[in-house]
Amino acid sequence: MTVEALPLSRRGFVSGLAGASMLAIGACSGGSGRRAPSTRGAIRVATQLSSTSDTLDPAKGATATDYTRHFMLYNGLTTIEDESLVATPSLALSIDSDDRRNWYFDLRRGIRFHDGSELTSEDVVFSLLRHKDPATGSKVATVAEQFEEVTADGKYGVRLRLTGPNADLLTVLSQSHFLIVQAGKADPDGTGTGPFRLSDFQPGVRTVVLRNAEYWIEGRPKLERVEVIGIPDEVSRVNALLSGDVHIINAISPHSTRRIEAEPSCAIMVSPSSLYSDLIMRQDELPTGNPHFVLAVKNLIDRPLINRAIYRNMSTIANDQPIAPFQKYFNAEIPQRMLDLDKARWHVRQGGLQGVRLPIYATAAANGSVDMASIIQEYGSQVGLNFAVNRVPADGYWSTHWMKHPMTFGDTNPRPTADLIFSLFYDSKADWNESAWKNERFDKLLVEARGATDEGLRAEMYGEMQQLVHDKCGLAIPVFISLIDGYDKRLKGLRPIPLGGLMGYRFAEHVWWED
Amino acid sequence: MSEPVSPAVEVANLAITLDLPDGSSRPIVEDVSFAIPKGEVRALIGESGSGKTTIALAMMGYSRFGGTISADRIRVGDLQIQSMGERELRKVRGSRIAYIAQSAATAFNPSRTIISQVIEPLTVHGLATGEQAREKAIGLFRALALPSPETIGDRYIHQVSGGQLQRLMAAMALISDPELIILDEPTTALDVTTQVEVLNTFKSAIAASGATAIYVSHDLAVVAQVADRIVVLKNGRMVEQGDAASLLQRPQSDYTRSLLAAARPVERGAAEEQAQSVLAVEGVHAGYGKVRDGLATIPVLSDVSLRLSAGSSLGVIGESGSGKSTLARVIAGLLPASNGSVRLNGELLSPGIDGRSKEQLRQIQLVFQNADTALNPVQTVRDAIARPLAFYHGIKGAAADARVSELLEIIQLQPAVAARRTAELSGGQKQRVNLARALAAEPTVLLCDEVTSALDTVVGAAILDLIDDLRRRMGIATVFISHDISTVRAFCDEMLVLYSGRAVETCPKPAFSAPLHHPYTELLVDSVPELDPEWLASLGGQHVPSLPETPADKSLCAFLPRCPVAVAGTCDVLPPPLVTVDGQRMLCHQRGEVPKNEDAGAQP
Amino acid sequence: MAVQGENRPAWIGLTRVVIQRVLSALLTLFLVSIVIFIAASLLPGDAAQEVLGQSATPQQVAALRHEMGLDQPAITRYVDWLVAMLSGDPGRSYIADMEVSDLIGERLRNSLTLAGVTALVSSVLALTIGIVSAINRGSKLDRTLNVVTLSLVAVPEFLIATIFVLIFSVKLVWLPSIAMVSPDASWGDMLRSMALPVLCLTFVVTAQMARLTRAAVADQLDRPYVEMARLKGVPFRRIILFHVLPNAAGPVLNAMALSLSYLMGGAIIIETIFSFPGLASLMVNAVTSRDMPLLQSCAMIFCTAYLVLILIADVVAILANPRLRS
Amino acid sequence: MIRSLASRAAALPLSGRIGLALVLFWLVIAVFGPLIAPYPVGRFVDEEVFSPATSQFWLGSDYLGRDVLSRLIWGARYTVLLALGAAVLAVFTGTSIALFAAIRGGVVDEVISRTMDTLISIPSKIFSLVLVAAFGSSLSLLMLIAAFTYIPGNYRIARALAVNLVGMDFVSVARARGEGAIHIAWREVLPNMIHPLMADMGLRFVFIVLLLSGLSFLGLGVQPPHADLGSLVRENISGLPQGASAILSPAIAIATLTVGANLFIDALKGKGDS
Repeated sequence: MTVEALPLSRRGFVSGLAGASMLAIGACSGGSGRRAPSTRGAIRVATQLSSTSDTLDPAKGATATDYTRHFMLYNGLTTIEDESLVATPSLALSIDSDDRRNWYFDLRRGIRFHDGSELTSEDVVFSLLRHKDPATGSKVATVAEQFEEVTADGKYGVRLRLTGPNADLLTVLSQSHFLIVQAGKADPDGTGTGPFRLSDFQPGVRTVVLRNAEYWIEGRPKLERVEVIGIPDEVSRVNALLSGDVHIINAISPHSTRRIEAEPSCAIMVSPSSLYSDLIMRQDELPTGNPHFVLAVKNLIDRPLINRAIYRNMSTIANDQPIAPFQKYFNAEIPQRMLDLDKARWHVRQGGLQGVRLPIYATAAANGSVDMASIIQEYGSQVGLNFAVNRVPADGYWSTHWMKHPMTFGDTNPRPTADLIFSLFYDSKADWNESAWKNERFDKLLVEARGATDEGLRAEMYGEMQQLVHDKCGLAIPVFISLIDGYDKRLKGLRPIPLGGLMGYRFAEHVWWED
Repeated sequence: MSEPVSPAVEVANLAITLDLPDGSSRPIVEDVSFAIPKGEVRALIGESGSGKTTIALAMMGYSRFGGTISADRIRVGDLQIQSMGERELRKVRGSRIAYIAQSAATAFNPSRTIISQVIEPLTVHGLATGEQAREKAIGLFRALALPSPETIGDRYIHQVSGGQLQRLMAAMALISDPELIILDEPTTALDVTTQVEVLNTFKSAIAASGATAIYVSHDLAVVAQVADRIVVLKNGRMVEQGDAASLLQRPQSDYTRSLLAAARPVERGAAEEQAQSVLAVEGVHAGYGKVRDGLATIPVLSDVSLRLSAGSSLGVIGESGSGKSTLARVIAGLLPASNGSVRLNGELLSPGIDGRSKEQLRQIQLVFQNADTALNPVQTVRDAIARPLAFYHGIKGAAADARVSELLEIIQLQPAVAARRTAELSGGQKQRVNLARALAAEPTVLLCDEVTSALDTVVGAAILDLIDDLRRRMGIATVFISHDISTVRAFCDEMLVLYSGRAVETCPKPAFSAPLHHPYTELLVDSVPELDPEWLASLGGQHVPSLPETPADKSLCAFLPRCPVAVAGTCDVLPPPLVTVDGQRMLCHQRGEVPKNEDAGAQP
Repeated sequence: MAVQGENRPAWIGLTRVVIQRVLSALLTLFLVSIVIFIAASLLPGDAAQEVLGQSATPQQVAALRHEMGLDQPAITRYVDWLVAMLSGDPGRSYIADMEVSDLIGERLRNSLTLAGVTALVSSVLALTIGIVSAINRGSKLDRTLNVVTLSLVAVPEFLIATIFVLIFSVKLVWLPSIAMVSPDASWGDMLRSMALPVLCLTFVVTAQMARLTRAAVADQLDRPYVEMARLKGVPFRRIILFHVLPNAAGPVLNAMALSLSYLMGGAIIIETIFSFPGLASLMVNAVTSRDMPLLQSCAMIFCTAYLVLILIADVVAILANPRLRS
Repeated sequence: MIRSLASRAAALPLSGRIGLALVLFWLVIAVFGPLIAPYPVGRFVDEEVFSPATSQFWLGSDYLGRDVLSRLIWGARYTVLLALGAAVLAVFTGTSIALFAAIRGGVVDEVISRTMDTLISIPSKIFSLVLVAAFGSSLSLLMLIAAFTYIPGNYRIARALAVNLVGMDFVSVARARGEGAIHIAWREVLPNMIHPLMADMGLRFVFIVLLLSGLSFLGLGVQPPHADLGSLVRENISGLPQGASAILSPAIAIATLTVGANLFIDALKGKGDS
C-alpha cells in the first residue's frame, strides 16, 4: 500500500459522509458586525478547559485546548483534513507498507522548524519513541507499545516496525499526540513545523501564536494571530462570544444554541461525533453482574427524552453500542432499543431485583452524566429500582470512581476507527474494559477483523460485534453527543470534522477572516 | 434678696415630654418656672429621674432621646430659646451658653488632643483664629491652676487626671465668655479630696467670668458651697426653691428634709464586743501581672492586715485606686493574694477560689459596688436569689420560692418582684436584690464594696440602714468599703484607711474622735463637704504639701508628696514606722508618742 | 495620671507590636501549611493520576509518581517542602512543570490589582452608606439601606455577575465580558477589562462593610463626647469627620480588613465567570490537580494577605487611638 | 405559650413582623412543601424548557423541562434545613469553644484562638471545596462542612463577646460563689450574648446559603435530582437572558428567605437593646 500526499487544495465541506441532515450549521441572516478584532486576522478562541496542566508537549495533550494549541504549532506524519476521516500524508511525502506491520515513511524535504533547523528522520524517530518512555508521561503510551522498532533510514527516511499488523496506523498517527517535535527536546517548547509560531504561553491563562510566514504549505495559514484562552464556565463563554470578546468557542451547551442563533452576527456549528457518555454496570459485581439487571436498565432509558431534554435534539440516539450511524461499519440491522418499562419490570422480577438500592456515580467530567443519572433514577423508581445519584467532583473522578463502583459513568472520546474503539474499551483484556464483560466470541472476532483484508467480511464481523455489545455488554450508551461550536460569522472556512469540535481542533490552519 | 428687674435667665412653664415608641408620650418635666439674675449661680437639685439635667439642657434648646420641649418662655439674655431653630441654636451653643458635663472622661474625645477640643467653641463659631484661641485657652489653664498650662493641652485624656480633666472642661466652657454656664454634676465622679480643689476653682472661675450659672447636682452639701439659690426638683416638678442658707436651715417640704437627713448619717452604737475573730487578714500583698517573690508586677496591695470579730463591722476607706476593692476581692478569693494569709474562723483559706471549700465560700459573701453589673441582666430576681439557695443549701422548688419571698421581705421588696428581670429594676431595688442574694448564702462575713456609691443619697442611706440593721440582727461580721468617711464613721466599729495599697491607719471606734490621725485620714475628714455654705471658704489652703520636691522611692511614705506635715530629713529619708496610740495604728513619722507638729490641721 | 511613656516615640511601641504580630503570623502560616497538607492528603487521587487522567495505566502512574517524588512518604514530602520554603523556594509545580513562583507571578499581580481597585471603590461606598445610615438611624432611609444591603449580601455572586455581563457586555456592549488582562495592556485597557469584576465584587463586599461601618459609627454617636460636641455648637459634618471617624476607625478598619481579605481568595466565582487569571482560580486548579507545592503557595499567599490586612487594620487603629499608641 | 409568642410577635416593629412572616412561610414550605408539590422533583413533565408560567406549571419549567414549582419547594426544604442546620451547628460549636476559651483564658485561649485564626485565614469557599472533594457531599456531610467552615468566624465574634462578659461583676459573683465553668458559661454568660449571636447566626445563614450555591457553581453541593435554592439558580442560569421563571423564582426565594430571617433577627435585637 502506498499513500501519496494529495495536492494541497481546500476541500468543499457541504457534501460528505456526515450528511446534510446532521450538519446543522446555525446561521442567521443579516446583522452588522459587533466589535472588530483589533488587528486584521487576529482572533481569540475560547475553549472550555484551561488549567496549569496546559502543556506544549503533544504527548501530554489532554484537552481540546491542548489539541488546538498543538495543531497550531506542530505537524504530524499524517493528517485528517475533512469529514471523510481518511488520513493523508502530511510531513511524510509518501508512506509504504506491504504487510501493514513494516512501514516506511519518506519525509518531505526542506521543511523547517520555527527556529530554522530542518526536519529530519531523527526528529521523527525521537518523536515516536518518546511515547514509550514512562518519563514522558504520554497519553498514548499504550498505543505506542505497538511500535516495536523505529529507525532512521538516511536523513529523510523512517522505518517503523509494529508488533502486529495495523491497517489503521495512518489514522492513529494523525492524532495530536503523535505530532512531530524536535529531536532531543524532552520537554517540547512549542518549536514545531506548524502554521503558527508561539508568542506567549501561560498555563491556565493564554496561548498566543503568530503566523508562521515560512510555513511549508503555500497560502496557509490565513490568520495573523490566534489567542487561545480558557473560559471554563459555559454561560460566560457564550456571553464572551455574544459580546464580541472572543470569535470562536467550543463546547456549547445545547441549551445555549438559541441564544447564539438569536444574535445575527454569530452562528453555531454542530459536529456530530461518536463521543458518548456511558453508564457502566460492572459485570464482576452484584447486582450489576446480573444479566437481568443490565437489560432492565437498558430498557428504562428514555433516549428521546435524553436527546430532547439534555441535548435539545442535537445528539444522535445510540443503541448501546459504540459505533455511530454515520461511522463506517455501523450495523443498522440491530433494532433500536427504546424505553420499555414493562420489559424493564419483567427483567427486575426475573432477576429478583425488586427494591435494589444502588448509587450511580455521575460527574461533570462525563458529559451530561449527572442529568442522565437523574433521568435513569426517575424511571428506575417506577420499576422498583432505587437508584441514588451520587454526583462527585470531576477532579479525582477517573482515578477514584470510574469503574470502581457497580454503577459509574464513563466518557469515551471519538476514535477514528472501529478497531480502536473495540480494542481499547471492549476487548476482555483491555485496561479500559469498563464493565469487565467477557465474551470469547467478541474477542475472537476483534483479532480476526484486524487482519481481514476483505472489506465485506470485515463489515460483517464488526456488525456482529456491535450486536454482541448491544445484547450482552454491561454498558448502556444512550446517545452520541454532538459537539457544538459557536463562532463569529466573519470567520470563514469552518466545517465540521466529526473527530472533535473546532474542526477536529485543526481550524486555525484553515479558516480566514472577512470583515 | 430681691430679684432684679430683668433677670439674665428666665424660664416659664417649661414642660418636656418624651415620645414613646407606641405613639403615646410621657411627660418627664412639667410646670417648671424660674428666673436667675445676672451673675448668680442657681442650683437644680434632685435625685435621678427628677429631671434636673433635662431642664438644664433645655436652656440650650437640647433634649436627649428626642424629647419635645415646650415652654412659654426660655430666655437667656436676649435669646428666645424656645422659638429658635436647630441652625440658630447651633450658633448659640458653645458661644453664649456653655455646658460642663458630669464626666469629663467621657465627654472629651479620646482620640484628639485636649486643646483642640477646648478651643473648638471659639473656632467653630468663628470667634477667634486657632492661634488666638490657643493663647486664650492657655491663659485659662493658668487661671484654673492647671499644671504646666503651656503643654497640658497637647495631651490626650488618658494622660490627665480626673480632677484636671474636669478643670479642662471648665476651660472649654469658659473660653467663649458665655452668658450662661450649665454645670451638670461636675464633681460627682471625683474623689472627695479632688472635689474640694475643683469646687474651689469652679467657684472662683465663675465669679471671675461674671457669667450666670446653673449648677445641677444631687449633693446638697456640694451645692451649698457654690449656689446662691437652690431649686429642689422631684419627678420633673419643682418642690421648693429658696436661697441656699435658708433652704438648708429651714427646709419647707418633707422631700427636702429627707434629702437633708440622708446627707447626714446618724452614728450608730458599737456592736457587742466579741473577742472571737472570724476573719483575719495577715500581711497580704496582691496585684496583677506575674508574681515574683510574693510580689506582683503591678502591685495593688502591700502588707495589709486586718481582723474582724464576729458580728462587728469594719470600714475600709480610701480614694479610688487605693486598693480597697482589691482587698475585698482578695478576701473573697477572686484575686489570689501573692503573699500573706487570709483566715476564716482561724482556718487558713487557700488564696484562690479553686482551693476553697463550698462551705468556706458560702461563709464569705461579696456584695458588689455596682448592682447594674453585679446582677445578670437576663435573670429574674428569683433566679438570682434562688441560685445560692440551691447551690449552698440544696433548697429547690417550692421551698426555694418560699425562701426567696422571705428574703425579699427582709430586704423590703414586694414578693411580686421575684418574677421580674433584674434589668427592669431601679438602682435601689437592684442593690437590695444584690444584697438578698448574698444573704441567701447565710454568710458569716459580708463584704460590702461601695454598695451605695451608684445610688441616690436617700436610696443609698436606706440601703445602709438596712444592711446595718440586718448585720446586727443576724450577727454577720461586715466589711464596709467606702470612699465616704462619714458613712464609715457612722456605721463601723473600726476603720481601716488605705492609701496607695497600704493600710496607713487602723482606728477602733472609740478613737474616731481622737486628736490625731494619719495626715491622710485628716485630709479625708476635712474634705467631706458640710451642709454649711461657708464651709468651703473656711477651709482655706491648709492642705498644702510641706515638701516641694519628694524623692521617688517605694519604701518611703506614699502620701509624702501630698503630706502637709512631712518633715525633711525624716519623711523623705526613712520608711514610715508603725506607731500605736490608744488602739490606733498609723504608718507615720509624725504621729509618734510625741507629736512634733502642734497645729496639724483642723481636728475632727 | 500623666504617663511616663509620654515622651517615648510612638513608633517604638508600634514596632514591638508589629514584630510580635509578624512572629505570630509566621506561626499561623506554619499551622496553615499543616492544615492544607492534611486536608489535601485526604483528597482522593494524586497529581500523577490527575495528570494521566482517564487513560492512566498503573505502570504509567507509578512511573510518573516516581518522577514527581510522590513515592516518598507524605511526611518527607512535607518536610522537604517546608525546608525549601524556609529558604525562599516555593518549589516546582507537579503539573505545569514550572517554578511555582513563575506560575504565581502574574496572577498575584492581577489578584492584587483586582482586590486593590475593588477595595478602593467598595470602602468609599461602604463608608458613605454606613455613615449615612448611622446618622439617620431609624429613619426610612436607614431602613431602606438596611434592606438593600441585606438583599445584596444574600444574592449569589454568580447571579449578579451574569446579570451584569448580560447588561453591560451582551446588551450594551460597553464592557468586555471577560477580564483577560494581558501584560502589555495599557492602564486604561486594564481598568476597562476589570470594570465588571470590580463592580461585582464591590456588590459582594460593600454591603457587609457598610453594615459594620454603620454599627461602629452608630456606637460612637451614642458617646457623650458627641453630645458634648453638639452642645459646643460644632457643625454636624465636623462632628462626623473630626470626632466620630477617628474613634470609629478601629472597628471599621477591622471589618474592612475582614471583608477585603475575602477579595483575594473569595473571588473564585468572579474569577471563573470573567476568566480572570487570578490566584483563587489557580488555587482551585491546584486542588483539582492535587498540585501540592502550588496549593501550599497559594494558601500561604491568601493567609499572608489576611494577616497583613488585619495587621494594617490594627496598626492604623493604634495610630488613630492615642491611648493604644503609647 | 403560643399566645405569649403571638403577642411577642405583634409587639415587633413592622419590619420584624414582615421578616417573621417570611421566615414562617419558608419554614412551612420546608416542612410541608413535599405534600403540596405538584410533581415529583425529578420528573420530566414539559416538552419545552424554560417555558413561562402556565396553569399546568405555575412557575414554568426548568432547563430540562421539569416543574419549577415542585423543584422550588424541594429546594427550599434543602436550603432551609441544610443552611439552618449548618448555621445552628456552626454557632453552637463556635460559641461553645469561644465560651470555653474565654472562661479558661490563658494558654488554652491562646492556643484555640491561634488555631481559629489559622482556619479563618484560609479562603472559606476553597476550604469547603477541598472538604467536599475529600469527604463527599451527602446531606449530613454538607451540613457538617458548611458548619465547620463558619465555626471560626462565629468563634471570633462569640469570643469577643464572651471575654467582655467574663469580666463582668456578675460572673465574678458566680465565681466567688464557687460555680463551675459550665454553670458560668451556660447560665451567666451565654444568655447575655444571645442577641448578637442570633444576629451572627442570621448572617452565617445567609453565608451558608451562598456557600452552598457557590459549591454548586463549582459542581459540588446537594445531590441531584435534588437541588438547594442556590443550585436551582445556578443550573438554570442559561435561562437568565430570557428572564425565565426557572431562574427568577429561586433567586427571589433566596432573597426573601435571607432578608426575612435577618429582618426578624434585627428586630429582636432592637427590642432587646431598649
